[in-house]
Amino acid sequence: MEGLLNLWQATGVANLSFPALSMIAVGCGLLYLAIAKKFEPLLLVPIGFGAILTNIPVAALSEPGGLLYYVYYIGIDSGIFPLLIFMGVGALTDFSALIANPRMLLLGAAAQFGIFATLFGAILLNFIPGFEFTLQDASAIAIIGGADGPTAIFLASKLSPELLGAIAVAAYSYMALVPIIQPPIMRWLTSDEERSIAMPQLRAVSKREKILFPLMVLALTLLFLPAAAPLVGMFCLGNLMRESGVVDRLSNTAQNELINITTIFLGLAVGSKLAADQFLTVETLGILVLGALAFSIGTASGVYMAKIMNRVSSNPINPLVGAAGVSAVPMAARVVNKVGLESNPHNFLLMHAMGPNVAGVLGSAVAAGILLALVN
Amino acid sequence: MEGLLNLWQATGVANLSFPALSMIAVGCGLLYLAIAKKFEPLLLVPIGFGAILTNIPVAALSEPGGLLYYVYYIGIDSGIFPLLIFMGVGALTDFSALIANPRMLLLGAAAQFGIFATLFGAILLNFIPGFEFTLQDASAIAIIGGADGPTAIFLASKLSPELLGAIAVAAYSYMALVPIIQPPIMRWLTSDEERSIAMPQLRAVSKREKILFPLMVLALTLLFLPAAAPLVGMFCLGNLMRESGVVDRLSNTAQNELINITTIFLGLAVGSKLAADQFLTVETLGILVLGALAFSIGTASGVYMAKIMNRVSSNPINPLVGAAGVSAVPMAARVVNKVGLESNPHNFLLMHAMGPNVAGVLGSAVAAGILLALVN
Amino acid sequence: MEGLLNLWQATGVANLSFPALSMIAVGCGLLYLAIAKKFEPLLLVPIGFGAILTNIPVAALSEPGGLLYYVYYIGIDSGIFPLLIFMGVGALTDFSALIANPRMLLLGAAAQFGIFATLFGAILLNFIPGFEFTLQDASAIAIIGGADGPTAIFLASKLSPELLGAIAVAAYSYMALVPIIQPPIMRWLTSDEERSIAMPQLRAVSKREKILFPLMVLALTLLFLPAAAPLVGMFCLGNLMRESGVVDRLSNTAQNELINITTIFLGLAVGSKLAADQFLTVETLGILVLGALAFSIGTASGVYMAKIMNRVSSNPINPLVGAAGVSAVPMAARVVNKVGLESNPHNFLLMHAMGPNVAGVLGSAVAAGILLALVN
Amino acid sequence: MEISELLAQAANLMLTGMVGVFLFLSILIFAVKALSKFAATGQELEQPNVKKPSAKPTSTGVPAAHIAAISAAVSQFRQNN
Amino acid sequence: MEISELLAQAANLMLTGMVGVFLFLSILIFAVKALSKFAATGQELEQPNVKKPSAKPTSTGVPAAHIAAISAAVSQFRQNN
Amino acid sequence: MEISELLAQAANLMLTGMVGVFLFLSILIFAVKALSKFAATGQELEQPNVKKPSAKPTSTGVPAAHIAAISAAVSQFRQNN
Ligand code: NA
Ligand code: NA
Ligand code: NA
Repeated sequence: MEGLLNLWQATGVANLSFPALSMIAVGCGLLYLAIAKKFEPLLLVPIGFGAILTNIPVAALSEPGGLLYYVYYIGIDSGIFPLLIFMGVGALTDFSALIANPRMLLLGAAAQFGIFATLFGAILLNFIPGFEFTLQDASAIAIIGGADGPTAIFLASKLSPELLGAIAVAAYSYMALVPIIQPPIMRWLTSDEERSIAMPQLRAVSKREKILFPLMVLALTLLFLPAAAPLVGMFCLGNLMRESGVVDRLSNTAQNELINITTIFLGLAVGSKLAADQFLTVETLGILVLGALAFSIGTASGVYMAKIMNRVSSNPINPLVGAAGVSAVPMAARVVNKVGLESNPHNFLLMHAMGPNVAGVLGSAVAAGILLALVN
Repeated sequence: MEGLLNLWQATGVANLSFPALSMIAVGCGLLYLAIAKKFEPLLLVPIGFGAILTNIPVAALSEPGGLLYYVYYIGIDSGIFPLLIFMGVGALTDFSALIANPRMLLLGAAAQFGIFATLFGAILLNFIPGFEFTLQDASAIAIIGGADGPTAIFLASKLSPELLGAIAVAAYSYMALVPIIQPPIMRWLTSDEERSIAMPQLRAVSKREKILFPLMVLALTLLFLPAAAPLVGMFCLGNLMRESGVVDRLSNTAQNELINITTIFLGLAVGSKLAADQFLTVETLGILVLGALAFSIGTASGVYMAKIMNRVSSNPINPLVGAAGVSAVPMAARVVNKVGLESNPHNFLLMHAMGPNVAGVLGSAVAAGILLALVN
Repeated sequence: MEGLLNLWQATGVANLSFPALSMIAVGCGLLYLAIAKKFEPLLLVPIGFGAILTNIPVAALSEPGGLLYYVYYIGIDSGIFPLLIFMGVGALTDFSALIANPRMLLLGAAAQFGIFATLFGAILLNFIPGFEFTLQDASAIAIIGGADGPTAIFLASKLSPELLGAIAVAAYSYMALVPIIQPPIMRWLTSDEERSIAMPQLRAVSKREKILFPLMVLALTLLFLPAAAPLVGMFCLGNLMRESGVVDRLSNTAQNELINITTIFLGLAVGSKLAADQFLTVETLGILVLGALAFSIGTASGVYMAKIMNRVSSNPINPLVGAAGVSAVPMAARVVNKVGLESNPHNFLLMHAMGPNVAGVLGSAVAAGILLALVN
Repeated sequence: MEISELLAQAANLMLTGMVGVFLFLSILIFAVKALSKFAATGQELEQPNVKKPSAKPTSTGVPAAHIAAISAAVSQFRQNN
Repeated sequence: MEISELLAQAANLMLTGMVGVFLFLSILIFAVKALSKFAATGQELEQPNVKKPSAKPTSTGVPAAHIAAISAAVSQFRQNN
Repeated sequence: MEISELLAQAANLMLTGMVGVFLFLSILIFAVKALSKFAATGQELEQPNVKKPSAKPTSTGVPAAHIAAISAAVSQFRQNN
């Protein structure tokens, strides 16, 4: 009997708290979105599961000696996992569309206004009692507007690790919601005529250009923004392995097994930061609101920039492609294509949107570097 | 000449001890069983090789700074490797047969009597001079009866790390010997008539059931046995990745590259615990005897439980399938099928035995959780 | 304005030093050789990129907390990465040609004279002011003559970590230059008649021999040179996994994903040792000269040994195959084949050269073991 | 500690453990049955034994020989039933 | 720290950040254009949208459905242009 | 330490090392020969140069070009002998 009593006292029922239960519900919600709604499942399945695991009472999976503790400290605290993901993403990215039309980089730059405006907004929130965001916190939150998971996780782990869970969840959730968030903004800011603009076909790009492109990006980073070197460097390494054509076995491994293994652990580690005491706070609410704001402003800035460029440029630019500047590769480019087809069923914008789309990845890595250089 | 003398003094011949040589012979024996007899080669090849490496004099591979030392402390002492294996096994497991016929869980429960009876037996051995097993030791030894390698390694690393080598070797050896150990017990406890019983075809199982099953197992673990959460949780994560259908690239990596890499290192690390001074003891002899006992009792309890269920149930149950409750997936289920065919050449029991077989995996994880909760 | 000033002060332009810039140029040079000239790209791409990354000012990627720092300390300082590469190479190596004609081992032994002569040469260099090589340094430099990347990295990390970058770069560069370095030496030391010698076809080798071969090599290492056990042991484990035929999934993973992942990180970590203050020294110049010397002496010794054997043996031996004894698998064997075809267009030496080629791998691992035993 | 005391603890553990295992897995039986009722509200059904096609069908962690044996058994099973 | 002071810093950061991002990416535009001129000195050209055949075409990190959608769009694009 | 002393040590190391390497590999020659005799007691023979079929034949750690070259050489070798 004593044994059964001891066993009872070791059960979860006897140790469950309401906050932990709420966070387990949040984890289940993420799993639901991932599995039933197919929202960024590659990340939300491990994050949601990690959220459940970390909130299981008694098991202490996120405390020293627990699996999630090790995974977090080895992979996130050190910055290693987001950098490996970035290397894999680099190996998966084709910059042809951007090299063929480099002006698209301006759209990737404009969309980063979502980040910096949100940074200001996060500090504004401090006027509301209960919010006390530092500049570090505000920067880490604002990077959600970069629409780039690994960049957000890397920056948050450096600037504001206690907000990492909420920031990562917001980033991936809004990336999944791109098809819902962006179209109304895009339609609101553009006329049907603008949305129908056809763009000239892209020129062919040589192998040499594709090999030298990542090296040039690295050179500029080295010269002008070395704080972005870890992120941009690993991204460029992945892309160079892809384009060089001489290390295909390394490139394939970076695109497949290595990124898969890292994704599982990264997701679990991010989920482990969804502990009740860290997530069930008024800050999380603020982060969710600010994240949505960041995405919206970024989309709008991209579209506006494209409208301006269309006016001053001789080559027509469909303003919709500006929305792809937030990155969220390749979802945002697909959304552009879809909204464009509504106005002109013969106008396929997908490849034209890939340029600003990958420019947005560089843009937010650059923005992260600036924040690291100035705020850290 | 002085150089050659120094070189001679650094040779193994000049430093070999008889115990180390015996353990190298044990390692060669494991390699022989693995390669020539195909006994669980995936584990016994790296374990056997690790046993040889760790006993090479002078090289000090298992001492601080040596490769096997790092592998053991990073992977086993932390519990990470068995948990990753369990995730992979979860991603490889199909629970359809169990969901279609959940009563089979009772067989998986009954077979765990092998564990708890052996625990008692290990303490009984203390009456023999030379044995001084603590409750921790006894629990770690008893888990061999769970017929589940990663569970045994995980529990032993927590409760009784100095016995880990012998326990892991016993567990994998007896799992390989299932086709030899189980059939006589199964035939002895059943009549030819019982062994000929045909079971009704299993119903179809929906995708939704298969997705929700791992989540439900996790929920029960959370509520009633959080000490089992690391093992059961990683198992359920693997199974959810498999069944959700939205993260196939993660599931494939967990089933293949990740489990392969982990298996190589896990095996080497287990082998590194086969050092002469730890293995060549009277305790090892006791562990080997108790392990065989545990397997036999588990098999018998499963069969008995199935006989009882057959009597009280309206649906016929072939008592042989109870033997599969010890897990040892999928070997035990195949043995059931083979023994069944001897009595009734038209009665294919394989799928019916898969239910208790995977139930046995859950059962021994639950038993491990109970031991962790009460003995640790 | 203040912000932009701060940002300027954080740029690379404001922090660049000439030495760092030179090392970045070295990194670009390695990338050029790898991509445009296809010189050992699997290693030189990550090494070259790592060299650039480590010399980026401000970013501090190789200082505590930086990615390259972690990768170096986890993988190279511990010796783990070269050992994993060696396991993979073992799983990729077919010893049939050597088992069929074991006398070829003498060629693999003779070619190691490149190592030991260079060791003497490195100490001789101390007469030139500016050089102060210890015996440890000299041994680590000399191992370049082994023409085996992981062996060189493993030994250098143990004996002379501050020279590791230059040693690894020299080793891989000269391995890539084998088709340029070796042929003149081979032609100079042999007559056209000797180069035309045809060798008898190799006998068939049984599966049992191939399985027992790695175990026998391990046994001899255990008995006579346990200091070589880490290197030889992991090599033999890989080869045993390959030949045993019972763990193909482990063997495939060791040959593919595991070696690829390790190669990326090993390369980056080696590159991280190409920091300006460590590489731009007169020692590096010495290392490059000694490395070329080591390769040349190794080639010559192999050829001479083959000439001697041809004279005393009843079976004809083409002296060219001696050059393959330096290892550099499979490049050196291909060079032998090519030079042989020039003298006798019907004489294919490739398979005959594979014997000394893989013997050279064993030979340099044995030499490394001797140096570890006597110099460490 | 006295062996007799250890034995008492081991006996207690044996009892508690078996009760715990049976309790846990019995609750799971009811949970699975409830799940099946819940899921029965109209979903596409799959055959329980049909393995879903996998990207790498040859490497499923269990020895290939076992898989071959299982497949053979399943196909025979279908022919005979 | 006073919120007003923080706000000033945030505004400054906003300005500096956007200027920095635009500067960096504008330099990149010129660099890419220079690169293209340099590379135009006779090299085999590839179609920008043609994916190079990969050893494992099905696992490219983006969901397969996306790839299918993109491929469909590309082929339609070609037919319509 | 004096250079001359270091030189003496290096010379000693050179001698010891070469003797050690030759001893080790010579013993291995005898061991392999013994092994071959032992193994000759009736086993299925394989051609020494026939690579066993691998699950992933294209990724064997050596550049594909090398493999192609080796394969070509081997097939030529067979035709010519
Ligand atoms: Na972005
Ligand atoms: Na079990
Ligand atoms: Na060598």
